Amino acid sequence: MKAKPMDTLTARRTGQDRTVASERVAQFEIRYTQFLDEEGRPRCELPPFAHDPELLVSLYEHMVLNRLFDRKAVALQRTGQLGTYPSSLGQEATAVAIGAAMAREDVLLGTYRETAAMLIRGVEMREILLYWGGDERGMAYAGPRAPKEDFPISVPIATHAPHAVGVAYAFKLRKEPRVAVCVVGDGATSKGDFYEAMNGAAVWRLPVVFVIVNNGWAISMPRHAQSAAATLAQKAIAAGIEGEQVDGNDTIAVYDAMRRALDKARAGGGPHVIEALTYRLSDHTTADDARRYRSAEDVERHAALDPVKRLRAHLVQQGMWSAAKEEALHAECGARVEQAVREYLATPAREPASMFDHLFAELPEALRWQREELSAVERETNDE
Amino acid sequence: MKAKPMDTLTARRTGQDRTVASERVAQFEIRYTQFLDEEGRPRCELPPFAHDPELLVSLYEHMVLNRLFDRKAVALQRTGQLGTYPSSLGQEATAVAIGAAMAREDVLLGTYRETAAMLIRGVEMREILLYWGGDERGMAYAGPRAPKEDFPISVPIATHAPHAVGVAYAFKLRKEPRVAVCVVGDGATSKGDFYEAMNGAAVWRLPVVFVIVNNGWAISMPRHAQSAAATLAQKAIAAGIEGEQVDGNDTIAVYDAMRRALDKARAGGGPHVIEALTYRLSDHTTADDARRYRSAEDVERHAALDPVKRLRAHLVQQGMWSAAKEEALHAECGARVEQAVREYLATPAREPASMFDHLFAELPEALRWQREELSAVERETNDE
Amino acid sequence: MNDTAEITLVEAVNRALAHELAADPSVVVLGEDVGVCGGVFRATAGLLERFGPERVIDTPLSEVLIAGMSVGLAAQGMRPVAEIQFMGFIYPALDQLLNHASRLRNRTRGRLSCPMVVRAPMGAGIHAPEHHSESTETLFAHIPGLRVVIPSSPARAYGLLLAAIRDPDPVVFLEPTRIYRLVKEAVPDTGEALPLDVCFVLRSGSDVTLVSWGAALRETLAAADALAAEGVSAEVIDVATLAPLDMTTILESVAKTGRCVIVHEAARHVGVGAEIAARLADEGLLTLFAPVKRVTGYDTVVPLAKLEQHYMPSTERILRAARATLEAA
Amino acid sequence: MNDTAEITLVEAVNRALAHELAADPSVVVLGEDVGVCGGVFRATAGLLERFGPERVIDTPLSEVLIAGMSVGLAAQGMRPVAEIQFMGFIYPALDQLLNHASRLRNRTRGRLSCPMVVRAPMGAGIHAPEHHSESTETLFAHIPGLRVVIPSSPARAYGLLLAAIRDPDPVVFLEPTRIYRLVKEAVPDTGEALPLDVCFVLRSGSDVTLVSWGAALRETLAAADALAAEGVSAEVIDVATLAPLDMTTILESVAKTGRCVIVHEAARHVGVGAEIAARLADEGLLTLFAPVKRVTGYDTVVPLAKLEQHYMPSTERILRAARATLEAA
Ligand SMILES: Cc1ncc(C[n+]2csc(CCOP(=O)(O)OP(=O)(O)O)c2C)c(N)n1
Ligand SMILES: Cc1ncc(C[n+]2csc(CCOP(=O)(O)OP(=O)(O)O)c2C)c(N)n1
Ligand SMILES: [Mg+2]
Ligand SMILES: [Mg+2]
Repeated sequence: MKAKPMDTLTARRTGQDRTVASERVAQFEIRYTQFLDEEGRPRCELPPFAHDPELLVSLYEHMVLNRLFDRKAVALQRTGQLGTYPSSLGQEATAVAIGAAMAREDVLLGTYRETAAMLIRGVEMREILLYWGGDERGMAYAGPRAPKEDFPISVPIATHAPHAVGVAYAFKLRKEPRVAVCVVGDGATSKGDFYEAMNGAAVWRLPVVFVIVNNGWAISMPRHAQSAAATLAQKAIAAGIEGEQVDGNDTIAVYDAMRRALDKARAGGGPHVIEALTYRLSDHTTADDARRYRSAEDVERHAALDPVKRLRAHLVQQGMWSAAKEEALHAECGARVEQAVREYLATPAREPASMFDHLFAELPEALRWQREELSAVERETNDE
Repeated sequence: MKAKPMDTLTARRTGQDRTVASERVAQFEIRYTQFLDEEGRPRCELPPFAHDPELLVSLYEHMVLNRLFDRKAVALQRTGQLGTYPSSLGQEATAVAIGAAMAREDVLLGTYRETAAMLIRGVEMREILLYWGGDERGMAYAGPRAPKEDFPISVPIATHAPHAVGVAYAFKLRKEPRVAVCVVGDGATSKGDFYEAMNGAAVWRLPVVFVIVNNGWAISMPRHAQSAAATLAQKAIAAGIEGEQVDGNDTIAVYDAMRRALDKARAGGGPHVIEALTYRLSDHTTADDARRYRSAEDVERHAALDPVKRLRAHLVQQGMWSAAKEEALHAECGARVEQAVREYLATPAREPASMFDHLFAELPEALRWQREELSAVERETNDE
Repeated sequence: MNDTAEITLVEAVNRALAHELAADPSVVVLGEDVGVCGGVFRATAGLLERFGPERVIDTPLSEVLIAGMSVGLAAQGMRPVAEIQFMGFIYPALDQLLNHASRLRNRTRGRLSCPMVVRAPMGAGIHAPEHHSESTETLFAHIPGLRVVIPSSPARAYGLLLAAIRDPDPVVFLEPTRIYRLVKEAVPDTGEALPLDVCFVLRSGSDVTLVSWGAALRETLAAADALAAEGVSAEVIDVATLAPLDMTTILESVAKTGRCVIVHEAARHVGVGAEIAARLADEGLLTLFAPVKRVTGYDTVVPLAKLEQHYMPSTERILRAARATLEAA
Repeated sequence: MNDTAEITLVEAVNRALAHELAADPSVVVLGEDVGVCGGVFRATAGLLERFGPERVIDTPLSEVLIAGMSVGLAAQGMRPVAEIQFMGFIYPALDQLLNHASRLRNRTRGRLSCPMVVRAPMGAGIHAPEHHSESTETLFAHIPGLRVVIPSSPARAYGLLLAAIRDPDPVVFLEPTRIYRLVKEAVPDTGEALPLDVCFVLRSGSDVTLVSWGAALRETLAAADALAAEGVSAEVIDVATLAPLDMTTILESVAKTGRCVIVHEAARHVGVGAEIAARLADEGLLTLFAPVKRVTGYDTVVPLAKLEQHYMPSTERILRAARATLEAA
């Protein structure tokens, strides 16, 4: 008996002819969908919803609102009135379509760049400003139209993906026709959390729609360096889920994919993965300087694919929009943003001791002295 | 401007006709390879290495050795001479082919069930017994043929997968033609660690061969409940890696796939995923009772596919093997196992204070008193 | 199960789980091998049969998923009780516990909450394989917003687990494997919870206070017995809830005895024993007659089976420490 | 970089990295955005240009991978220096640090070892978003086999990071963001490491010992100044290496002063301060004139920017505590 076959074997060639011995056991494909070309012209018959001017105009209005809000938030940060802020410039089509396609009773679990989706779902601009201004009350969603069950912004990348599985499990257990929509970035797809969540959602055939907002960058990491996978949609295959790509700057394509995925999930068809191809035109956040790692040409090339411009062009072509309407919209949105900023800036400060208020349902006996000490220190400091 | 499009929109249908707007952007397939049928008969032309009696017989011998060792280890556990032990009964083809196909200078990173691969690579039976007997020295790999750079058994599932990426990165950086072979179970494929590792290996095109030993079970979880993916090989697609399935009870098929993958990795072709389909005929470990969760019929059906029997049948058909050789082999292996057991049982106990020996390269000043206290307590206790 | 027959700690865990599953439809149990198999320690045996696979959920081998989906379930008003198969495999779940479970209520100002329990077997002493002998309660006790509970008897396992499941906030519930089957006692299925956030005085005494939790209480109580034989009266406190910590009981005891020995199996450096000693060095300083001693696992990796006994606090070591505090006076 | 010009702490980190990359071909730097971007805090700026993308590695967004591949690299004799972008994102890496990095040498009886460094920015005070203000050094300090180091000045950042990279065992190196750019000093690129495992006495005094580390040393030193103005002489100790802990220096100081205040930004419950106080309650008890005080972050989630200042130990709180120890005498 030989001690180590490996030594003797290393040099030998292996067989090359596998045709007889092997058979195909599984096959997959990823498709990419776009309805509007870069000039806003339909590339084919549009889905029925796209013939509804009220819907299309509403989507457009929210995109513009988000853009103005976003611009204002960056300005507030630059003038020291807001903390670090992540702009979603250029990604409005995807965020708005996600938010608009969802039903009110669905639950959104997103990142820090889904402002537009949050606004459509009823989170207030004032609250979003509060959050980025460094105040936890921003995630309380206290407004009249608030999506009370939506998850707060998830900063630790991809960690909210498994939450979506739990939320959807609860829906399924209670036989509620609701869907958990989990939005992650391209960078997030490299995290095990995202993968474990997809796998779990598929095992139990849960109503989860995973949307990968592929904006080309994870801070300074370009998409191609994040994964050798040709598409991010194919990550779904690992979990046995259907995945697809859409043009994330084509509001109609994203909305269409969302509706199909939501309908499927609501009908018990299980999870779905949508990769929306868009581009982060802004810096990663106001704390970032993207010129360090990408060229102006790259940004310009993508700026030409601006989703707001594209949908506007389409609306104008269809006779659904006009310069007058555009002007009125800007005025209205601008006023709403200004009003929100005023409310934000006028929000009374919180008592420092309130940092203990929601640690537990009731502050345990053992911790009360800490709250008291904090208050005492405050009093002393204020007295001085 | 509408407040909540989602309310008005929920009821509307989305478009169904996607043919025009969508195009295929990626396509994948998974193939399954088997050379020997259940009776050990070639299903097709065998790869060249399979015509080498020396190699085939050596593979067979190691399979038998492992089986005898395994049986003995379980017996030792049952008689209180060994701790919990994970048998690899029924998985010998895969483990032996993995170990045999690797070059000496490659690095193995495996789980607790790759005993056969470890033995071929030069880990001593005595050491493996020491480890399962509760003695860290079992992972010291101190024998003359020891694969000094191989990783120790990894108990926390899938956590060694990222190690393989680091090992392979070092190989690539130093331009060494070596491969890291990472072996995981079917259960392990559900862990984010495995996925992050595959993704990283592919991004840097590293020489890593991932082998998924799909033995049908992760303790009580049957394969189908672990993932909705039709194959585990397709997990590779998520990372942009090629994945394939082989009959894990067909020693020739596993060896062939390993050699192809190793050659490719060594030549700079990057990582590869092999799913070997086999079956855990034993309990999960000696601490488990598999009758709680699977039927005797299921086990029997798979016992009929026994890889040892299959390769023996093939060798006999090819005139490479005989009853006399079989008898001699059993005698030799039995003797070697007995010898190892004697060495194991005769291994002198370690000083308790040695638990501090390899915590750091040198025990920090701050911890010395703890080692002294331990020794003092020992002395006192022994004195009493 | 016979209600008056004596049962083990792991059976008491099972009884508490069954009780809450029956009593509260929002309770679900999830984890690896908890369903069909009934748990590798049988803690969930019979639950699948009684409550069905939708509420007794066998999960893929994914600790991040287990912890993360529990957060999602809890936010939806469910009461997930997740099992992590061994404490050595809980670390992938720590991110979810720290960044989400413990904070969900705070970061949404009470809009969402996270009434989940993560159960895990802990500790050495059962000759288990590598990574199966962890006592890393410090990692969880340090996280604001989490409760950490360790039972030391069947009755406390039952009562505290009920309390943990009913608690409106996340609880890490650690079960010492060494005492899973070591003692039996009658644990009537009354559905009565024990209070969280308080220590239990297991034995009162006047000369020295022995503070411990979990399996180490066995050796601690044995030491108290040995001290009694020497004429020394030891008070024994089971901390039970490690965070938040009931120092009142411990300070009161030490005010009486003037001496304290803290015993835990976890590594010594920044173990929870350090917190107790630190509180004594502050609020209790004037009552101390003698240095506060800690008898703990050493600051090295828990050894495999052959040496694990030498790692864990033994009765002898506890006695040494207790005698040192008595001599100091 | 001009060798004699004064530099910030983050520049000192950069200088140490560059020094070791140049001096030792086995050193590699890896992490998210460390290459082309030069690190979100610019700690790795210019390294890619100098040492190339093979040794200054931009990784996918995968903390488990970053930690795990560092273990693999280290086992192969490389010296990986991994950056985790913020301490709030280090938790997925904890499993690798606890179950592998800290144990690889022990579990192979020295056959393999793990000379890796994990760097991460830590702490509050820079008005950063959620999860960007963590001080959870306890989680790492409690793990046997890990070293935990926190620098408090540019020179110590340089010297300690060199030592960490050269150390044959794993080191968690935490950099307080609040002082990344707050002070400058000349840090000549001598390649001389500072010793690990020892405290640094930053200021000697005779009335009270103030023990701290990282950014909190700023307020601690300010408190020492204020005390000096009141005629109280405070000794200030920078712990620097939190595990293993140099208690000798602290015990000697307290033997002299009889009073001790421990200051850290981390939450109080089972913070590393507890370990120091516990050691004083044992070995130092007889030298104590006054209760050992801890001034720490509170046991709640670090608040967002608006309230973070109220969470962190302030000079006022340190003074309150110090005065309390002085009054007790
Ligand atoms: C687990 C974790 N690691 C690192 C970070 C730091 N970080 C914040 S955003 C970001 C990039 C995220 O990229 P992507 O997922 O593509 O989302 P995008 O910012 O492009 O919307 C990183 C690395 C984090 N928040 N969480
Ligand atoms: C991270 C982790 N979780 C749980 C366990 C407990 N455990 C040990 S083996 C096992 C099943 C592993 O299944 P698989 O990967 O298929 O390997 P097999 O045992 O079948 O060889 C589990 C859950 C573990 N060791 N590590
Ligand atoms: Mg992105
Ligand atoms: Mg398996």
